[in-house]
Amino acid sequence: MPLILTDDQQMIRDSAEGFFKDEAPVSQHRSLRDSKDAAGFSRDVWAKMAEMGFAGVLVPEAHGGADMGHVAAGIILEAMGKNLSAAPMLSTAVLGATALKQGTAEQQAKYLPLIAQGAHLLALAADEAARHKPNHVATTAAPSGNGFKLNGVKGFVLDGAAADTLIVAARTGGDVGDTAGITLFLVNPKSDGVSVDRRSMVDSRGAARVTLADVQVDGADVLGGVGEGFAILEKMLDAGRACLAAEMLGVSGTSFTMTVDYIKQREQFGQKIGSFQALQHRAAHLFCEVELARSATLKALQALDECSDRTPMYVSLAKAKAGEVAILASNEGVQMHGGIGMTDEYDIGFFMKRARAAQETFGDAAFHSDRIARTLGY
Amino acid sequence: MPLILTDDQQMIRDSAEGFFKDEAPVSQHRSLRDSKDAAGFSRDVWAKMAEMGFAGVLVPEAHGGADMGHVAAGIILEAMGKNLSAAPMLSTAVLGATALKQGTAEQQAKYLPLIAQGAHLLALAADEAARHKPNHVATTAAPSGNGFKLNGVKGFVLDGAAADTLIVAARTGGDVGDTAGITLFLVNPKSDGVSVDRRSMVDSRGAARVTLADVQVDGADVLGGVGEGFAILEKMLDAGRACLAAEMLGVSGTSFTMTVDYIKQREQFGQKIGSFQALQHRAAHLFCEVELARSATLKALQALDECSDRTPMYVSLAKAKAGEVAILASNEGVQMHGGIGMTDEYDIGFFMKRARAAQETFGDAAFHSDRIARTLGY
Amino acid sequence: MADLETFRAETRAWLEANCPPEMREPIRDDDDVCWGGRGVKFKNEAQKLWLERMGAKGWTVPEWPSAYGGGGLSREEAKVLSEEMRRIKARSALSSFGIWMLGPALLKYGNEAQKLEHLPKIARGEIRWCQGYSEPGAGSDLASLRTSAEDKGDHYLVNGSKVWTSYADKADWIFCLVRTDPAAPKHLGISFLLFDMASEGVSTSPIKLISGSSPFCQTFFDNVKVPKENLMGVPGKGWDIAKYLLTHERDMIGGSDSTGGGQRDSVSNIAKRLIGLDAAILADTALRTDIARHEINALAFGLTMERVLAETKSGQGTGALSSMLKYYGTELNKERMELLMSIRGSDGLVWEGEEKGEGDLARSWLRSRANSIEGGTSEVQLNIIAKRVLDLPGA
Amino acid sequence: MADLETFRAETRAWLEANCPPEMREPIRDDDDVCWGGRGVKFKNEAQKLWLERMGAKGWTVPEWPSAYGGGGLSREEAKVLSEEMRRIKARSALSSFGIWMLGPALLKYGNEAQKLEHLPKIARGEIRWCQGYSEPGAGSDLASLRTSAEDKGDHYLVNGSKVWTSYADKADWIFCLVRTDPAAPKHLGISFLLFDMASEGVSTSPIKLISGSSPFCQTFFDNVKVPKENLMGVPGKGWDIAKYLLTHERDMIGGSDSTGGGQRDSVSNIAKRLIGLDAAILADTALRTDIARHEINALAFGLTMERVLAETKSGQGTGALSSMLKYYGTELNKERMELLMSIRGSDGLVWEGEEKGEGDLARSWLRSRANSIEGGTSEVQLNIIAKRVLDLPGA
Repeated sequence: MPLILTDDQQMIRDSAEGFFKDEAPVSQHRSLRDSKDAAGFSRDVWAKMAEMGFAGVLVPEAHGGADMGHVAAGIILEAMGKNLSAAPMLSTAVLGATALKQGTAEQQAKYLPLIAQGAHLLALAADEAARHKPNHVATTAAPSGNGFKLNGVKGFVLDGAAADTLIVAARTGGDVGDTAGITLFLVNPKSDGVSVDRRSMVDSRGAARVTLADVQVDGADVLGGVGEGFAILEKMLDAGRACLAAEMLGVSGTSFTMTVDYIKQREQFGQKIGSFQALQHRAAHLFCEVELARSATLKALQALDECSDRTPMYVSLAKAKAGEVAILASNEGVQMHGGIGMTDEYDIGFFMKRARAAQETFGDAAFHSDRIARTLGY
Repeated sequence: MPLILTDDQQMIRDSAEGFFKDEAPVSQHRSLRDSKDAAGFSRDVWAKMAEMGFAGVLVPEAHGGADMGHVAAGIILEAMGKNLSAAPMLSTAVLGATALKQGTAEQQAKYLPLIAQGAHLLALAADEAARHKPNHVATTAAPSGNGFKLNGVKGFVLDGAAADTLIVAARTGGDVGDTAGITLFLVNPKSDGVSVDRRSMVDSRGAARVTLADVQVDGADVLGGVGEGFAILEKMLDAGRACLAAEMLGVSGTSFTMTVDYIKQREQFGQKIGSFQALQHRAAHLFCEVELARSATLKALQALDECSDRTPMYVSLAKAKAGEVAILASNEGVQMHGGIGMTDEYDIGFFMKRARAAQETFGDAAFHSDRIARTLGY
Repeated sequence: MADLETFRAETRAWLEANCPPEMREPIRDDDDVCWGGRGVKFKNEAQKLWLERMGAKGWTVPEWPSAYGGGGLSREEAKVLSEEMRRIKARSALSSFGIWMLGPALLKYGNEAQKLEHLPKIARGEIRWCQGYSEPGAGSDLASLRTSAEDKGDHYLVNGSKVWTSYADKADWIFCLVRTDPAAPKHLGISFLLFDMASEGVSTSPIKLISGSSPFCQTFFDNVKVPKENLMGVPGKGWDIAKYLLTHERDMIGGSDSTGGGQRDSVSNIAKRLIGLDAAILADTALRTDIARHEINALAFGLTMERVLAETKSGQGTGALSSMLKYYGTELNKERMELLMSIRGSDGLVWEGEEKGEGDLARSWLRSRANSIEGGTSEVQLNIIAKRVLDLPGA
Repeated sequence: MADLETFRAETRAWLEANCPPEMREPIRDDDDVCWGGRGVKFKNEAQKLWLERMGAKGWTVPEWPSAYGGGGLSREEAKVLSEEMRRIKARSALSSFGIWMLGPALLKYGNEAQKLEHLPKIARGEIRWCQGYSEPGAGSDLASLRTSAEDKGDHYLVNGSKVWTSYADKADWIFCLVRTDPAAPKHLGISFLLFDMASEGVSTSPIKLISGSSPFCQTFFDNVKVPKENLMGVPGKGWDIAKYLLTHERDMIGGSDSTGGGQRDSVSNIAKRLIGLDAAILADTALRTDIARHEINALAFGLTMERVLAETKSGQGTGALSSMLKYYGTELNKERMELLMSIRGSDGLVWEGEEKGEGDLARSWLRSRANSIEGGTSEVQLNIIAKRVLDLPGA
């Protein structure tokens, strides 16, 4: 597959960019932040995203989805990153749909159409360590009745407060750190013993701490095989990481554009600061870095669509590169804006906050460079 | 001790800088290179250095030395670095004297006065791996007669071809990688079974591969305790590393000065290239880096003089920082000189070559940052 | 030297007798720091007593002449006082821009009447000062300021506004750069004016930062009448005073405030605690490498501060190094905060929470991004090094 | 498409019949590469035969018109030829600046007589060309060139010198930028001249680099008479041709020559072999981190080359990206060489030795430092990106 968007994908890009610019621009992010919105996103926008087919981007047509693939999902996330649009796209449309496609026929029939309609939200409750480490699962699932009893704490559950169903990784065997013995469960957050505490995060997105105390789940709520959840979890995470890379690419893109526009008009010492060579070289270097992040991200999304063997490596490449570039782009953005870049009144700071949060989500550049090195055998 | 040169040390600096500028300037390095000099240095200059007290800088006065300490040794090496002066200063005056000061009274009386007189050259034959790893000693010393029989290969022996005595690290016990069981031997390179092959190096300095095939040494030629050589070896290496940091500081200093001078006079597009802000910022940043390397180096040399417990950490700090800065300074030097910086006719390339060789000697920045991290417990 | 030992003994005895025990506790909260001023709210009686006693001796400003409310101590005596205070862990009795910034400038540029009027009140913490330098839109190009002070015979009429005025909403007086001669070239025509923030026509409004609320304000001047004797130094030569003070500020930001000292826990210690070791090395090799590289630079930078100080003391100073310390120190501090954010992972992203300290890291990280902007941007420091230290030609 | 399959079958058959087995071996030494020219020394009969056969068919320059000695193939046919050659691992029959640089410029800017005169000789490898652009002291400011071509009625009289002329000592002809109008502004008044290196008054002297001997020369012109019909394009408009060719050169340096392709062993594979693993990870964590960071950038850069190519083909190209590829590619290659030097440790420092290949690494490392200087420095590329891609204002 040539490393380029198809005509269809270019159309999706154009419509996604138009949609988020109109329906969920940065000003909406600001008002969600200021109102301390409990969900962290607008349900109205999410309903429109479902109408556009975005919620069902990875749901098969048979289940009412648009089935546009990962490149399309990434295009949507990039447009969201450009506008800092908040929506349960990652948690539900990417992670949720990827998970449920591995479910039983019953599970698929129950959940996938709802996902595509934007009528049901999911959240992945996997991470326990503050630094992402997907095999670090201490939450236990002990046999109980015709199912299991769950106990544990999940510290960082994206969109956890708004979710209708939690996808919980718990241990039915093995020790903390093992990949074998991890099982995924579909848990209703309203069940006895589940408490979901909204956490206020730097990027004002929805996240929660989920505590599971003797939560009884049915055998039918196991997703995939018992003890075999890690493979599904990795699949979910890789889809999520590639889409996060795309979102960070959007964050980089707007940070960069805002900054270049700013230094073109801002004057100091009687000159446009964009005429100072040191800033020009830094901007030009940043331009190159954003281009590299773009290539790596597109490759990862294509690899997911092609079910390539090298998907994990390309996904880590994209997450590592796009993450570093988003941090660089937003940092350079604030620095080149000078004092006003530090004020809450100005938008550039939001991009820095989102870049950092996205960097820490599902593994930062250190995690992914380690994963790449291991993949390449060193 | 305040982190500053004493009045005496400032005088040593002034006289060393004058001496090497006059007696061993870069042009001498060039002619030694062009003549493919076997020793890689001028014996005439070395004799004068002995007269100046430089050869005996670390030799006690009782043995005819100047006993000026490590800060002074570093000052001399920095002046050598500035002029790319080649002399067996590091191998004999620093490593050799440090080693022999740990010797028996007989060994001290035999060697130390000769070192101070510039009449006897030593070389450390320790490294076996291409990447410095002092505990990686596979050369064996098996009991034989009233002494030992040595077998092994030392790949990178500085000033090995000119040495009158080799200080050989060999294993009398333990396994490769152990620190215990390493013993140091004073070996006459003319002994049966020793072959010394001069190697042509990128910086045109003297280095040799030393092969030991059933070399018989006397018990009296053991330096320090049998199996306890590693502590002396570390002492030698730390003195050597700090002095190499000082030499690299000199390399950085001249690279930087040459480059700043060059961009002040060179014109392009109708302007001095030193007026381009991107180059100004890089030069200003480099200035700061050189200052940091200077502070770290002085601290390491003082720590050696004070026999501080934290000497290894400060030495590694100096070697790591001064090494990185020398690479940066010489690279920036070549880049800012442009095409002529790439020509053999121009001197800046020599500094780049020496910076790289000094970086690889006795542990590069990766080695020393690892050592610092271990010292700090992580 | 005997005198100095006598002084030490007396000082020790005085401190023992006069420093309240509460003032020997470490500073824990913002309100443990006393800034004085007309509207001062002491946290407790001890804080008030401590300020009064130290102010009465002039030991809030030990080296200022006693005629101006200072302690009249020699440099050596002041050092002894500082050592003795450190010995009993005595807090500073007064924090004040008047002490740190205006005072030294007043001593150098002020006339006798101004010194007698202002310095004692600064020393006793009676008047709290703020600094009016930056203006909206000026940024690094400070000298392009537009706040005007029109000569009206017996007074100046001040119009304009200032930005980034720390604690303007709490200050009693302001020292302020104004343009008294609009016709003069940019750097000339600037004067240094002192006036009461209670004057009619002065108003302030707080600035919210990306890290949350801040001490910074925007300050507005609408036909503020300032007596002409409030001009400090020579009219039109205010830029010289500004430059003198900027160097002070740079030293503070680069050297101490933002990079802190040895008392802070090291990045590697925090990483060890939070990430743990694996076979004796940090259980994340990429972070380990980045942390080691950072700590190498932080150690070398700390040693450089030590060396520059020692060189300055001994007169060997290479000069003009405050730009280096400001540039490198603030860049290092930003890097430190980035590393801490990486180490803390998702926990570092918390903005608000029930437990004390939650959100602190994220806010400190965001706040640190201003280090390389305030007090002269990193770019300006590099320009200064290039021009003044390296003597590179102008563009 | 049926035609293309016929062409493929015919091509395959012809290659099988005509490509000598020796020419299907990998290139091992410099003299395995054939540069043609009057003074050509073929390594063996096979090399000579291969050039003659390919030259006769015009397949050394498959897409050039057959009237000028080319193959006259369509783009698709040329692609088939290249695929079929790769299939049997056939070597390129001819390496030539005439093919890569002058040819395209001649086709675009030359007149009919010039095309008929020069292109067939390039195609058959009869004339070897060199490029006379840079001058001593000009550096990045190429347009400041001073070599003059004075109009003497029927000829130009050329005086001056060129530097960095690759293989000038082996070339038969030179294409050369000269100043024909000394009064015109800098970028005007430059013309593009072709002349014989055997002309009276031409001499060359080799340039030794820090990495050792090099193909570069300095070239001197002392009253060289050049017929006026040897001027290519419009007098005074030579700079347009130069810019056109520089973009070509930039693509070559950034894209392929210096960063190489997939056939090179990766840095991490070399590190694994030389340093080894410890508990499944490279036994040097700091190097491991740096290598991983480099490989991430190298992979992302490779993908970017792939994407830019795909975009250009499909007409989606964002344009003007050759500066990016030049800049990033050469910086990456320098970093690669630095890492390899670290990995090799003291063995990498060897300059000369008895064994074949000793000294190669050190020389390649040193040679790589020129990548970011030649063909437009990194600084110039960043300037170009800032101006042409980002549209930032001039200073």
